[in-house]
This record gives sequence, structure tokens and C-alpha cells, in this order.
Amino acid sequence: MLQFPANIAAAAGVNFAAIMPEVILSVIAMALLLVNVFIKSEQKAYLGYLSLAGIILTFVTVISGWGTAQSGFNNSVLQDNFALFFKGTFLVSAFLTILITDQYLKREECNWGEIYPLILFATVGMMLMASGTDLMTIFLGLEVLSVSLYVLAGFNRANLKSNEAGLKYFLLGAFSTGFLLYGMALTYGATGTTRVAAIASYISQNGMVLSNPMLLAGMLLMAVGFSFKIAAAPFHMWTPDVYEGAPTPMTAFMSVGPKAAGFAAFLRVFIVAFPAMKADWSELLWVLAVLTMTVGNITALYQTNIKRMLAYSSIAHAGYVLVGFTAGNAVGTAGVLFYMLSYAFMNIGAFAIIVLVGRKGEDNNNVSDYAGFGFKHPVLGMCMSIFLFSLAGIPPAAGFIGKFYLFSGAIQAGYVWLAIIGVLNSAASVYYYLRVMVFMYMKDPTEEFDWLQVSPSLALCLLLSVAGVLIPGILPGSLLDLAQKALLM
Amino acid sequence: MLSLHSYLILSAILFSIGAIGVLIRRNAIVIFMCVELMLNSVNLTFIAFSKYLGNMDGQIFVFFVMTVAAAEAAVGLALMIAFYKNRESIDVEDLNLMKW
Amino acid sequence: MGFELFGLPMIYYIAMVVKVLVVFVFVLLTVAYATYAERKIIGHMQVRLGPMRTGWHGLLQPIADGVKLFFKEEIIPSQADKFAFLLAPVIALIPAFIGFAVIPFGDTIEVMGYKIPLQIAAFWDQGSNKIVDLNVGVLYILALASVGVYGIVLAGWASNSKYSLLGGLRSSAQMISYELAAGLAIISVFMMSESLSLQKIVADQAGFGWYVFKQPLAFILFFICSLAEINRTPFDLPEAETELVSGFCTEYSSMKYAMFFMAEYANMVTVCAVTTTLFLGGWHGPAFLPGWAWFIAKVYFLIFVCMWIRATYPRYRYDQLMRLGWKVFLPLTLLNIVVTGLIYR
Amino acid sequence: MSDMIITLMTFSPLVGVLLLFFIPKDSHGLLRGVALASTIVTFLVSIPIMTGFVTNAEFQFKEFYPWIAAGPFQMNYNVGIDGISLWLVILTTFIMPIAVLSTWTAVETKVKEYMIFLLLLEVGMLGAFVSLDMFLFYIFWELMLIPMYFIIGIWGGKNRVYATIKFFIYTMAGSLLMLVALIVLYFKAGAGDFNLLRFYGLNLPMATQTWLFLAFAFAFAIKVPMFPFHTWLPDAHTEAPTAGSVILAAILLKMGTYGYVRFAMPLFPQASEQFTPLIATLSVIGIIYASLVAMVQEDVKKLVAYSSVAHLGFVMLGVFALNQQGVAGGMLQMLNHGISTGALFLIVGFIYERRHTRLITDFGGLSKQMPIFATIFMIVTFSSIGLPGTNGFVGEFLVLIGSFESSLRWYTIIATSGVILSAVYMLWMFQRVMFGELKNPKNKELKDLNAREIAIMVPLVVMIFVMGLYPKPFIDKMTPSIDKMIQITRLKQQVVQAPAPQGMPAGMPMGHPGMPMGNPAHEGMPAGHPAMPVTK
Amino acid sequence: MLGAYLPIILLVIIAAVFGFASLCLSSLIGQKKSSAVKLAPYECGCEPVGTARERFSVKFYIIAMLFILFDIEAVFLYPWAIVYKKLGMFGVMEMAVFIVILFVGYIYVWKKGALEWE
Repeated sequence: MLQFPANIAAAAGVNFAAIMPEVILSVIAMALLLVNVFIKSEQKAYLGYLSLAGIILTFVTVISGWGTAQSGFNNSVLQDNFALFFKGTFLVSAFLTILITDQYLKREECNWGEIYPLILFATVGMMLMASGTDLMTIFLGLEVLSVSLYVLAGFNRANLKSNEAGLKYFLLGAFSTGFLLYGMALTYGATGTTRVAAIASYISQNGMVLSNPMLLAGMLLMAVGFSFKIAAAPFHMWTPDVYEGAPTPMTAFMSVGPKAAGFAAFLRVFIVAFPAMKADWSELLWVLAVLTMTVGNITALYQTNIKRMLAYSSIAHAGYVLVGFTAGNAVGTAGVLFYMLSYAFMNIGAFAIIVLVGRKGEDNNNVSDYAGFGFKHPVLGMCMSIFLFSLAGIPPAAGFIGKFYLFSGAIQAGYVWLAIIGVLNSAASVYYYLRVMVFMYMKDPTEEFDWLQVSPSLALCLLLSVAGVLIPGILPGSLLDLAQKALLM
Repeated sequence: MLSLHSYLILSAILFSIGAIGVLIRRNAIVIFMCVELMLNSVNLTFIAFSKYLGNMDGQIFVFFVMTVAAAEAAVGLALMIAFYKNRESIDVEDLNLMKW
Repeated sequence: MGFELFGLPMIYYIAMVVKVLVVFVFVLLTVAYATYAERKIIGHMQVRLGPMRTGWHGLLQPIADGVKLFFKEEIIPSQADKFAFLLAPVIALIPAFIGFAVIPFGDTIEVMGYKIPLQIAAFWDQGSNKIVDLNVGVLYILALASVGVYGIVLAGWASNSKYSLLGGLRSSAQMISYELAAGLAIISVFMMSESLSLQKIVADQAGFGWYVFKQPLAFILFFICSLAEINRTPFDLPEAETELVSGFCTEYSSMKYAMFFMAEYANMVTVCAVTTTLFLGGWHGPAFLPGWAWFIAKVYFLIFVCMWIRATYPRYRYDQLMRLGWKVFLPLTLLNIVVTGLIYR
Repeated sequence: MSDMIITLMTFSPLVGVLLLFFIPKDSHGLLRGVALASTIVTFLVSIPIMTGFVTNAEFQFKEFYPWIAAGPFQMNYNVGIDGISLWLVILTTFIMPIAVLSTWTAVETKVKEYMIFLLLLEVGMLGAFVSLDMFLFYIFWELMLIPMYFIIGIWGGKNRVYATIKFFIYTMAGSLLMLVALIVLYFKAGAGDFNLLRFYGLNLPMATQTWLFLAFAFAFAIKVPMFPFHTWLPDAHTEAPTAGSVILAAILLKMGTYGYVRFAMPLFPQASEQFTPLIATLSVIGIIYASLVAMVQEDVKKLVAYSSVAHLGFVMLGVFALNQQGVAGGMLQMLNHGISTGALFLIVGFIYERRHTRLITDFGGLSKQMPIFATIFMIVTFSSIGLPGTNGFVGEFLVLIGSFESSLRWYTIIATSGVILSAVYMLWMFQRVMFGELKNPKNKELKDLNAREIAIMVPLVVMIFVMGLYPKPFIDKMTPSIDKMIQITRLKQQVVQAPAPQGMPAGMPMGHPGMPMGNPAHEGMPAGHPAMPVTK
Repeated sequence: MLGAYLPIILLVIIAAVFGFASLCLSSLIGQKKSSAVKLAPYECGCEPVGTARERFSVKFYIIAMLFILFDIEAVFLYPWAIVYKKLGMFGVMEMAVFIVILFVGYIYVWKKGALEWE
């Protein structure tokens, strides 16, 4: 699983085919950056359309690359099916995010075109993380992503909460980068290489893993660094504040894409580079998964702000995904892939509704502000319910299939208790998802919601999200198959 | 000459100072400087290993770390300015609008 | 030769101490008399006489100035950050004086069968029979240039005076802007020499293969940027007397003021030496003079050019200055790199 | 068409849902009409299933389509009906039109959504009863939750939010544990598919069985609900609108007992044998405790809710007796409870609609004012108590006989006191509501049942008597399946405990032709007695 | 390599000694007649208004940030410059791409007005 393909392991040198999606998207992003400064502010929406077109183009490249592994740049990138699947996920999340961005920007009167290139750059970073097979590439991808995200989190610069989110994210993100890097440095020192495949072969040749504390420390520190990025407890402290303060579409984006990217790199590094130490790291991940799920869910119960609640929920979801990761087998790992993709649909969908209901100045984001929403706007209410049910993992939504797969992986690998803790958490999580619905349907409206305006792009986002939640929920076969195949190459 | 261990110990100490600084200092800029200290201690580690292993990967890595640190610095300072403009402070104690 | 320390013979240490002292004194004297020369040259250009009283044609003027400054009262403004205030001039001074360390100022000489390169940070490795110098000499110079900024910023900030602060900020903004262009301008030189070692760069220019002929644009850009970087006229805005009352050194008096002054002139000497090394063939020249003489001649000529410029050009406005740096020089340097890359492939 | 009849029946309410989507939300009459028509159509579609059901132990009307194939997993759309699920399916389709009718005037707001949820609920319930693929079963099982959650939460009483969340989370927690157990079972079975019949053939080690049984039993115990997992039920029942309570009582609770009969016991026979005393204890505690609590209730609806807990205790007792009378009695009691408790909730709904109170003290002497109502109420009360001649009697009697003759004799004796208690609280309640002086002036305005309400009650009353007087067809159709279930369970209990006789095939032919009632085949044979052979 | 660095250290020491010696000497032999007015920050002879540690134009930050970014890009050019002849045409094109990317940022910054000083 996830092995470096033997037939192209020798391939060295430049190979642009291996980074084609990244190249295309970066070129488009740079072009947008330039276009942005030459057009008037009323025309900024065109940037959105252009970036959507760019994403579609990149997506086509990703799809056409399916099934062939391309390695390049002295084996520091490897675009295999695993990478391609994640790239698809990132592109989907960027696409959906851009669809809801325009309306938000107009509402908050911060209609600066830079947001589109920044989203694209962040996506490039994520894609690089997914296909990086060298710690250096992974680090670079991570930083391209993070630096873009710091700006995106603080994008609404007139809004104090957004400032605060950006700054917090920046400080803690940079802090965690330090740990990640130190881990990478120690791993490099212990094995003499930064290529993940070479690390693995070094370990398998030299054995005696535990007798090499440096390697172990390197691995642990890397795990800490990645845990920060995927918001796993106890390294999750930044998440709620950042998610609450960041501009809503960016929160949607952050909770989905970067998390998936973090998992992609986390998986790649740990499964490919440290298979010999699986016994060590799965213990660690076990604990992380339990903590993450529990902390996320329990704290989410008390939240009144819906963005903050979804932030904790996203922590919990990282915990579920860690369950699949802990299992480390084909089912669990495929579950991670599948889950991240379906999470993109359900979470961004939910945030699309939050963008709709919110008012200028990030107002109206309390759960109680949704009182009566479901009946005032039945279709939107239904969409939100579908997303929430999916988040809660109730069939027939994609979230259920995803959880089923993750927990199945854990059970197959013998982590039955982990799965049980997982489902109990899942049951507890139902409470706060339902609370939103309680307000939506079971409380009398305090507002008329007459200011709500669904822009066509936002409607498209909702449509795609609902489809992305229900279709894989009812007929998950082909997508699961894809996720399985992504691991085999 | 100095052995690899001395470099590693030095960088570990620097890294710890940086990490502790991040945790206990209150000024955002100082915190950021502590982060930079951490990154630079990592750079030291990389260089020491690179020299020890006779392998350039570590030095290349340092290039990228430096670049990234610069980009982070630029973005970070911009964020701090934006925050300062609205809040007249860069004390992290004032990053308190959102709490659970 | 019997005595060795760290694998180096005793004569190495002797040569080292001698070289260091010679260079230090040379720089100090050059600095002292550069101030005198400046007043004289500009005076004569403006049909004045300049200092005439102390000594013959005022030749003792620098010493008199020095002694005077020693006896001036030391004022540390209230509310100043005392430590930083005292530290700033030293920080400005040290990099200015040590920049010279990597510059080869003459051919190798032989003493008792031991070769001594006329460059402070270099020695002869008997094992491989090669001159070993600091292989990143240029980076050393650039690094020192950056450190020098700290002294000025610190001075501006520690003084607790608005003029100082503004002067310090301005000067740092200016210095870093032009440092960037200067740093990019000399890349084409490295592309030619394929090394960052100044020994190698100088060796490459032997026999009038001076880089100034191959890279005229780079030479002009680098020299102008250097002037800006060391706050020489026409880029002397940070200390613009008329606007900022001497900018960052408004509050400085006595020897501390003198140290800034010395740092500035030492910087000028260093910059001229670097320019000579990078573009004017270093110590190379027709054989009728020894290498070090050629070197000194070239450096003094450049110092003269600096003063000439000061006498000729009015001061830039700050926005013009920044525009020149960012909008003209920066793209030009990048262009120069690309063109060089295409031509000298 | 007939080979797709289960699919047709299960999903025919969805057609109604689709139609409802396109009806304007203000035309209440049309909305109700379409919903009613849809449920009636579903009932009509289910009739051929009842008539076409051949009395044997096989699953009939089977359908099979591959659904999900990914990695080690293979899920299929695999449905079929046997004697155990047949009557529960029919009960569902039978109760649904009544439930829709009962909301005719009770629900005035958001009618469209209400009807949609009712129909979706029906899909979930039917699907859960007919699924033979355990994954599919789980999907439908969860699917039932959502509409019920909304029905209670939106149209319920004052405390509805609390009640509905409690209901949801309780059930969800149980079912998620069941999911884990299901996955474990799947991998223990060696991946293949989730076919229930395949799982029946497994011989799992005792330790595995224990854990899996506990997980399944926990999920079903919450749903039943068994003491001490019953606390959600009074809340949910009290707060739910009438139709919600009816469906909850009549059908949803049966999911739990059905789960025991279909899944928990045959899949994990040794474990279920091991836990029989525990479950029986809990059942008996449930019976006595719920009866006692019911006695002191002020609120009629709460009283009925607690009576549900008590009744289902009997069902559990019967099922775990694991002999023909016991299980058949339990199954029959499930139907009886569906009808009589459903009817009771309807009755409570009628007076609540008139008086907007359910407190017993607010009533008294209603019989004078509402003679028809009083009559029907009385019949239903008798049925609930289990008076001979009504359906309740047959079921309760069979349960007691069956469990008395099993190892659960002593439990049965205690449980019998529950019968008396139930008579006490029901009759006492009936007396306080219906007889006595008509003190409260508001009650003097009360009108008797109207035509619609009578139409709702008549089928139920008819069923009460039909099943009470001539239960044979019901029992006959389910007997072979029950025998098979007992056989599977018993056989495997024996396989592990005594060394299996040579040559005994793992999947012995199970088709045991219908044994008449009272056949002494297993009489007096304590369940799971090691020495006793199961088949002659 | 130590041989090349040792003289630098010596030079640093000499320069530092010279600097600190001048400091000490001047404070020892200079006259000391300070007064509150003399110690006040210079403000053209008027009473100082407010504190000097005020906020100042954000332009300076922007210049600083731009410097950091472009300077770091220059860091990549140095090693490249040393070996570009060995890399051949590929190296030139690679760096051309790099500079083009740099230029995109440059144009952006220019058009955004970060280089204007008003």
C-alpha cells in the first residue's frame, strides 16, 4: 500500500508531468494576481469565474492522469493515484469555496480580488503536499498552503475577529511548523536522507529502530507537527478561535482542504517512511484519535456560535479520520480518502448556509439565530439538515459511509475499542448537530430571514454539495472503489 | 574541532528556548521571534547533519526553510499590523475576542 | 616552523597579526584623512580653500577634530534607552571596520619560504600548496552591510527623539532597498567568475579582464547602490541636516558621534575596495607598480569619485530615492542577470 | 410484478412523498388526502403479500440486487419476508392509514412536512422489517430515526425538544454500538456479504458471541425499551403528537423485540442463552416497575406509555423463553400491543384534541357525555388488560404458558402479578376518567366521536376481536418461521455445549412444518437444557 | 577553514576594543555638566511634544517586508550563479522561470502602489 512504484523508482530528473496540476494552477493563480490589479473593483467577480475555470482545467488534468504514476525531480514528487485522489479533493473544496466566496465578500465589503489567487495558491500547496515524497517537498507544500491560509484567515482586515484569527493562526501555525521541521531534521540526521522511500529502506536495512532515539524523536515531532495541522487534540487549541474568526468561506475551506492535505502528507510519511515503526506510531495515533474525538465532541456540546461549533466538530472529525489512520490497513486508509472527500461536500455545504444566514460583520452566527429558519426557507433548511445529518454520520449520507469505512478499518485491524469509542463519540456528536436543527425547525422564528439572497453561484455550491453528500451516501460503491484503487498503485 | 553532538545540543537548547519563549512571552512580535529562533535552530541541526553526513540535502532544506521563514515573517508582520490598527496592541493577551 | 597551533605554523599567526594591524591602521588613517580630503576637495571644487589652520594646509585637522570630540560632553538624553543608545555606535562601527577582512589587497608575498596572501581572511595551505580564503567572501560583505543597519536603527530608536527615529527608519528603509539592488547587481559577476571567493574573482580579472568591461551596467548599478547604502550624497537623506537635523545622530555627541562618522567613512572605504575588487580587477595592474599600490590607487580614485559626486549632485528627495531603487534599479538588475545568463552561457 | 412486490410496497410511500413535494403547502386537504391515499395504497400492495404468503419457514418474495461492492465489503439489496416479519409488515401498513387519519385535525400547521415525514417513516419501518442484508437493515433502522425525530420535535408538546433529542441520542448510541458489532461480525464471518442467512450459519467462539450479543442486545433493549433503558420512552410518548405516539408504540418499539428474534438470538445463541436470566430479570423488573409507575401517573398518555414498557416486558419474556408458545406469544403480543396501545394513544389523542389536557384529574364522568367514546375506550382497555375474548388475552396467555414451561418459571410467576397490576392501573384510570361525576364544567361541552374518528377506531376494534377470538391464522403463518428460529438458536446452543454428534451438518434442514399449537414437542423443556435434543 | 576565520575574529576584537575604548575614554575625559533641559530630546528648541515612540508610517513595514522577500529570492540566485554554466540551457530557463515568477510578484506590488512613497 502506498509503496513507491518499483518500476519508476529509478526515474530521476525533471518530469513536469508529475506536477502538471500544480503548474497549471500556479500559472492561473499568478495570472489572476496580475489581472486583479488591472481591473476595476466591480469586475472582481470575473476573477472568481476565471479561477473556477482554472480549477476545472486542473481537475481535468488530474482525472486524465488517473492510473499512471509519475515521479519526478529526483523522486521528490510522486503523482500516483493516492496523490490524484487527494488533489481531486482539494480541487473540489477550492471549487466549492470559491462558489460561496463572492457573496460573502460583497456582504462584508471586502471585495478584494486577492482572495481567489490565494485560494488557488493554497490549493497548489495542498497538492504539493499530497504528491510530495520528499520531506522537503512536503514542507514546501505545507508552507505554501499555510502562508496563504494565514492571509486568508485574516482576510477581512477591517474585522477584529478576522485579524485575531489570522494572527493566532499565524503564531500557532509557525510554532507547529517548528516542531515539524525539527522532526524532519532529526529524521534526516538519523537516516541521511529526506526522501520518504529512502528513509523506509534505510530503516529496513538498519533495523533496530528503538535503539535509535533520534529517529523516534524525529517521528514523534513530525507527528506533533502534523497533528497541529490537522487539528488533532491536544494540538487543536488554535482551531476554534481561528475557525470562528476567519471569514466564513475561508473557515469552510480551512476545515476541509488543509486538513485533507495534512492527512495526505501524514499518511504518506508515516505509511511509506515508517512502516517498520507502525507498532509505535499506531499506539500514538490511537491516543491521539481518542483524545481528538472526545475533546472535539465534548467541547462542541457547549458552543453557541455555529462556526465555533463546527470548528470543534471538525476537530472531532479529524479524530474519526485518525481512527482510520490508526488502523493503517487498506480499508481504514481508503476510509480516510473517502471521508475527506465527503467531508469537503458536507462541511462546505453547511458553511454555505452559514454564509447565507450571516450578516455583515460576521453577525448572526449563533445557533439561536437559526430559529425558524427551516420553515422560512424549506429548501435551504433541507440542505442544511442533509449536511448536518451527514456530519452526524446518519445514513443515507456520505458521512455515514465514510464513518462506516473508517471504523470498519479499525475493527478489521483489531482496534475494536477504538471503534467503540468512536461510535460513542459519534452518538454524542448527534446532540449538537441536532441542536441546530432544533432551532431551525422546533423554535419559533425570531426573524423573517427576508434579507436572504441566494446568489446563483451559492445555489450551485449547495446543489453540488447535496449531490456530493447524497450520491456517495446512497451509491458509494464507485467512489469507495476509487479510494481503494488510490492506495494500490 | 567541534563534534556533531555539540551542534545538536546547541540547536536543541536553542529550539527549547524558542519553544518556551513562544509559550511564555506575551508580545506577538517576541513570540514570532521565538518561532524564528526555533526555525533557525532547526537550520543549525540540518547544517550540522549535512556536514556530518557529507550530504547536501540538509543544506538545500535550509535554503527552503529560510525562504519560508521570510515569507512567514512578511505575512506575520502584516497580520500584526492589521491587528494593531484595530486593537492598538500586539499583546497576545488581547487576542481574546474569542474564547470558549 | 616547529611551533604549531591548530595545525597552523607560527608564522601564520605572526602574519595574521601584522596584516590585521596594518589594515586596521590603514583604514583608520584613510578614514581620518578622507574627512580632510573631502573638505579640501569639495572646497577647491567650490572655489574655497577648506581647512587651512591646523598644520600645513590643515593637514592636522582630522587629529584636531578627534581630540576635540574626545573632550566634548557626553549627553545621554533622558528617557533614552541607555544601553541601546551606547551600544548603537559600536554596532555601527565594528562592521564598517571589519568588512575589509575579505578583500585581497595585493599579490601573495613570500616570507621565509612561507607564502602570505595579502588578504586578511586567507592563508597558504602548505599541504595542498593553495591559497585558502573565505570562499563566501561576498556573502560576508553583504552580511556586514546588513548588520550595519542595526546600529543606525538602534541609534534612531534609542534616542527617543522624533528626528532620530525618522532618520533611523528612513536610513534603514533606504539601506535595505539598495542593498537588495546591490546584491542582485553583483550576481552577474559571480556568474562570470563562478565563485564567491574574492581571491578567485580577482584572479579571473588578471590582464585587464576587468569585469567593468564585461558588466558595465552591473558596475554602475552596484556603485550607485553602494553609495545609497552607505548614505553618501546624493543619497544622504537619513542624516539630512536641513530636514532631520542629522537624523539618527541628532542626539549623539562627543566620541559616539565620531564613531558614526568614522563608520560612515570606513564604509565608504570598504565599498570602494569591494567595487575595485569586483569590477576593477582588484590589485591587478601593469607590473611597474606592486599589486597593493594599484589597489590603493584604485580605491582612492573611487573615494575621490564619491567626493566628486557629493560636490556635484544635489540631494535626492525621499520618494525619488525609493522610486529609483525599487522601480529602476531592481528591474534593471534582474534584466542584467537574464541577459548575462543568455550571453555568457 | 409480483417478484418485486416487497420493493413496491416498501417504497410506495415515496411516491406519495414526491407528490407532496409538488403540492402547495397551504392546501391542507389535498396534502392529507394524498398522504392517506399513499398509505392506503401501501396497505393494498401489502395485502397480496399476506395472501400470497405460503406457510413455511422459508423467506419469500425474495429480491436480490448487488448494491455496494468496495474493498472487502459487499452490500446487497436483499429483502424477503418470513412468518416473523410478515405480520409486523402488515401491522405497519395497517396502522399507517390510521395514523394519517388521526392527524386530520390534530395537525394544523406545517401539514406538508408532517405528512412527508410520516411517509418517510413508513419507508424506514417497512425496509427494516424486510431487510435480509444486515447493512441494509441498519440503514433502514437509522432512517426511521430522522422522521420520528422531526415528528416529535416539531409537532410535539411543550417539552418536545428535550424528548426528541433524548429519543434520538439514546437510539443512536445503541444502534452505533450495533454497527460496530455488525462490522466485527462481518469480519469474523470472513468478509463476503452482509447476508443474514449466511451469518446464521456461523459458529462463533463464546467470547465473541458475548460481546456481539451485548452490543446488539443493548441497541435493541433501548428500542424495546427494556428497563433500565426505557427512560426516553415516556418522554417521547408524552411529547409526541398522536400519530407519532401511535407509530412509536405500535411499530417502532417492535423493532427492538423483532431485533431480538431475528438477530440477537439466532446469531449469538450461546450468548443469548447465557444472558437469558439477565434479560428475563430486566423484563420482569420492567413489568412490575412500569406497572407501579403507571399506577401513579397523573397524565393519561404517560400512563399508557408506561403500560407499553410493561407489555413489552411480557414480549421479551416470551421471546426469551425460546419455546414455541413463548416466542409465538411474544410475536402475537407484539401485534396486540401494536393495535391496542395504538388505539389507546388514539383515544388519548381524541380527548386531548378536545380538552388540551391529559391529566386524569381534569376528567371524570365522560361516559355520560361521550357514550361511543366510552364504549370504544372500554374495549381497548380490556384488550390492553388482556381480558379473554380480546387479542391481549391470547398473547399474554401464550407468553405466560411458554415462559412458565421454560427455565424462566419463577420469573413468570412474578411477571404474572404484572397482569394484575395492569388491570388495576388501566381500570382505575378508566374509572377515574369515564365514571363518576361530571364535575369539570369544561367537560360538559365535550362532543362525542365524529364519523372520522369512529372510522379510525373501527378497524382497530375489529382487529381486537378478530385476533382475540380467532388467532389461529396469525399464529399458523408465523409458526414455521418461529420454529426455525428456535431451531437455529437451540441447535447451536447445543453444538457448543455438548460435543456435536458425528455427521451433524452445520446447516441442518430447518424447514419444520407447522406444528399445531400445544404439540408436546418441547413442552416442559427448559430452554437450553443441555441434555435435551432439539429435534426428534 | 579556521585559518581564514581566525583573522576576522582578531579584527572584530580589535574593532570592538577600539569602539568601546573610545566610548569609555570620551566619557572619562569629557566634561560633565548636564541639566534637565540639556538632556531633553532635541525638538528645534521647543518643549518635546508627546513621545517619540509613536506609530509611524506603515510604508516602512512594507518596504521591510518586500526587502525580506526579494532578498531571500536573491539567496537562490547566488548558488545558481556559481553553477549556471554547468547547468547549461536548462539552468538558464529554470532561472528565467524563477525570475518571471519573481516579476509577477514585483508587478503586483508595483501596481498595488506599495512602491509609491507619498
